This record gives sequence, structure tokens and C-alpha cells, in this order.
Amino acid sequence: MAATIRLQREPFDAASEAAKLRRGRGDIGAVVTFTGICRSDESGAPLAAMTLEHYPGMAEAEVARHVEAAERRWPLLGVTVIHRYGRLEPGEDIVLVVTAAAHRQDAFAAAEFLMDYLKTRAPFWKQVEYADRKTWVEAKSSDDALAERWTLPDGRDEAAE
Amino acid sequence: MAATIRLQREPFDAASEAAKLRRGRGDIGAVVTFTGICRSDESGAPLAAMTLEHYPGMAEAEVARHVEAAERRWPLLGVTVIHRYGRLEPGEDIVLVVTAAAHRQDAFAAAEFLMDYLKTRAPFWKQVEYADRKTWVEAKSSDDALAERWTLPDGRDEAAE
Amino acid sequence: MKLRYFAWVRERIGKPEEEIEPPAGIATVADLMTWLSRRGEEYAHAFENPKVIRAAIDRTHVRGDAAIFGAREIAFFPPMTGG
Amino acid sequence: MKLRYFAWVRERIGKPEEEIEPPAGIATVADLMTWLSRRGEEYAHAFENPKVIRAAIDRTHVRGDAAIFGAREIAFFPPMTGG
Repeated sequence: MAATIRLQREPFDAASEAAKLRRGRGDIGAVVTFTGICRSDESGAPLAAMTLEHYPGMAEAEVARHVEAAERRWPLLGVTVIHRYGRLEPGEDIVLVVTAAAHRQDAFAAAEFLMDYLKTRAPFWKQVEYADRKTWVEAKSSDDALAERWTLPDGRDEAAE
Repeated sequence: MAATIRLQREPFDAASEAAKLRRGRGDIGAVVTFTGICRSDESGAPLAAMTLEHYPGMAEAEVARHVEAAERRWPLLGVTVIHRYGRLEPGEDIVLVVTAAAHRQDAFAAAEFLMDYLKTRAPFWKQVEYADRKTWVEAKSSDDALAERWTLPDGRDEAAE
Repeated sequence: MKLRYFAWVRERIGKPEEEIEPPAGIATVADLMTWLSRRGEEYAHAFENPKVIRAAIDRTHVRGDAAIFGAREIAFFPPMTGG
Repeated sequence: MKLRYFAWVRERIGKPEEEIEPPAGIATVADLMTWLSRRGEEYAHAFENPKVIRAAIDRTHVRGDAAIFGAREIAFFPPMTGG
């Protein structure tokens, strides 16, 4: 299965990415699209902007590894992951995951799996700007807990190998 | 929260529905879009078309009840459900669920909940047409099992009340 | 009261709806199905396996033991396959 | 070998990358962090709580006990917050 993985500064068009996945295919019965968006406040404080730093080279490799893990785990018919970096203003898209499958539960599970892993394993770091200060976003233990849902019964993290 | 619920014969535009939910809001951090699509074969046999019959009046009420149940259960910032009826050809969209929330896990859970209930509780029936025969799709026990994930600990089906 | 039929229940009975007045003693949805299935071959065919038939009273899902007293519209249909 | 720093590790150290040649006896990622933290105040600050620092060798996540022998590029960074 050909997956699309892109890290880019530019905005993306979720609709055209989802349309590209489906085009000319009769076997797809379910498409799940997740869009992560820069909110206008963080813990109640109004946000001026968010800057995403990433580790070029490693970020692509980590995302690709997790897409491959998702493909081994669910019968997917298409996957697109786009992650932006650089400075984003409130309301702008940060990340897009699109999964396509014959059946909905595979598309949903793979999209959640990919998002949980992007949050905890892909080398991206968010810095948020308020009116008077900048601060690095702290990793949430709740995100680690979500990512652990996908650990295999024997304790292996499929994509870490 | 204003929810959009529509049952219609006409196609829908998933992208513009998702855009409508987000417009002018800074509190949305996650949008999940599920699109269900008419596949070109069912259990290996090529499909000519699918016809969706529904119970007008009850179908709207059932969908609205489940949207309200989702809103009680997760802190949602927007929900759109569009279900088509009538004759659909392979590749055409059948159903759209869009959920918006501050955090991804709420948007994902609500979208899955709504789809599981649409499959098992909303009064719609699919008839599939092959080259030489028509047949009503049988309900899948796997769909019932998925819907049961959402039963509350005390055994209540929140939306059934 | 009005009865409505959907999907293959409708096809087997041969009509989408009808007005009926069940006799006294028909208290529940299950009673009504039994009574209907004696009305002719098409009804007997539609209700031959009552366990798989779902019902709604006034557009709300009900079980077979639901009382039909006061119902304006009762619908019978197979398990739903939407979504 | 090349060292790379990201997010607040980069800010505290004051540079995004550098070439270093650790002395013999520095066998693991944890050893390297200890050695780096003695190179100056900025390093001591960056590595003051080594438990929260994550590392990658040649662009693959590793733990503190991973051997650095043969590594071309080692990166240090805080827990990731993408997505």
C-alpha cells in the first residue's frame, strides 16, 4: 500500500488529501480523517502563536515506521500523514491523519494509533507564545497512557523495532 | 451546542461540513471526520447499487437522541451527522459523522460511538443489487458487539431512555 | 392504529402501512405479531421468525413485551443496517 | 561524533549541534550525559534532570543504557509533544 507522508511548513488541504486516497477505488468503505488544530488558548491563557520544532530526517523515519506498523496491524487501503512545523497561529491546522479501509473499525483504530504515537514518539516539540512569554509544552502523562493502549500483549512496541 | 443532523437523498460535501463546524472558533483542537462509502463489492460479488430505506420521522429522532447522548458523554464543541437514503452507486458516500472537541480522544470516541449506534439502532435498511438479484443486507453480530462497548457500567443504554 | 412495515417485512406483507384495530386481549407487541401472523400467508411469512423482528411504538424502539395500549403507530422491521 | 540538541535542551546549551570526541570510558548514552553536564553551566542546566531527557542514536530512539560505540549522530531532547 502506498502511504503519503509529508512534513511541511505550508498548510494542507484535508479534503483533497482524503479525495486522493479514495480516487478510483471501489474497495474503500470507510475513511477517517483527523485534523489537529492550534487552539486560541492553552490552559485558559490566550495564545499568540505556536512554533513546532522537529528533528529533520528522524521525524520522517519515525512517522514512516509507525505507518508501517499500522499497515501490519490493520488491513488498510490507504494512509496519509501530514505534520506541519514552524510558526502556526490559532485556528491553523497542525497535523492530518487520513486512514482508509473496507470497514470502519480498522480505519478508526489506525487513525487513533497513529495520532497517539505522533503525540508521544515522533520528534516534534511545541513551543507556545503568549502575549508576554514563550514556553515549551510539557508532555502529558495522559498521552503516554493513550499510546500504551497499542502495546502488543507480549509487551512489544511494534514500531520501535 | 448546535448539532447538524440531516437525512437526505442528495450527496454531501464532507469538507464543507467540517469547515462549517470549525468556522470562527478558537476552542476546537481536534476534528474527526468519518465517511462511509458504498463499496463496489460485497463478500466478493460485484455490486450494481445499494438502496437505503429509512423510517422517516423515527430516523431523525433516533439520530438526534444519540447525538444528545454523545454530547452528555463527551465535551463536544460540534457534531454533524448526515445520512443518505435512496439508491446509491459504488463509490458514493452513504454517511458522514463529524465531531469537534478541544482534545482528540473526545472527538474520536464520539465519532465511533455515533457510527456504532447508527449501524445498530438508527432505522435504516440496506438492500444491495447484484447483476441478477437484490438482497437485504443482514445485520452483523460484530456491529452489535461494537455498539455494546458504549453501554454504561450500570447496563443502561443512555440514548434509549 | 397505524401499522408500518419496512425492508423485507414490508416486501413480504406487500404494503408499507395499514390501519388496523386489534381485538381486545392483544396487549403486547408480541401478541400483535402472533395475531397478525394469522391474518394470511404473507403475514405468516413476514413474522415466521418473530425473534428477528424489531418493533417501534410511536417511533421509539420497544421490546416484544411492550404494551400497545394507546399506541398511534406501531412499526415492524428487520434488524437495522444503516451507517 | 555529531551531537544534536532540540527544544529546551538546545536553548539551554545555546547551540543546535556540535562535533565532540568523548574520552575513552564513555560507553553509554547515560555516561555521555554525565560527561557533557560537566562541560559547563549551560550543559549542567540542560542535563540537570537526566531522567526527563530522551536520546536518539542515528535517528532511532534509545534508552540511557544504549552503547554509543560507532554512533555517527546522537541527539538529546525533551519528551516529544507533536501531533
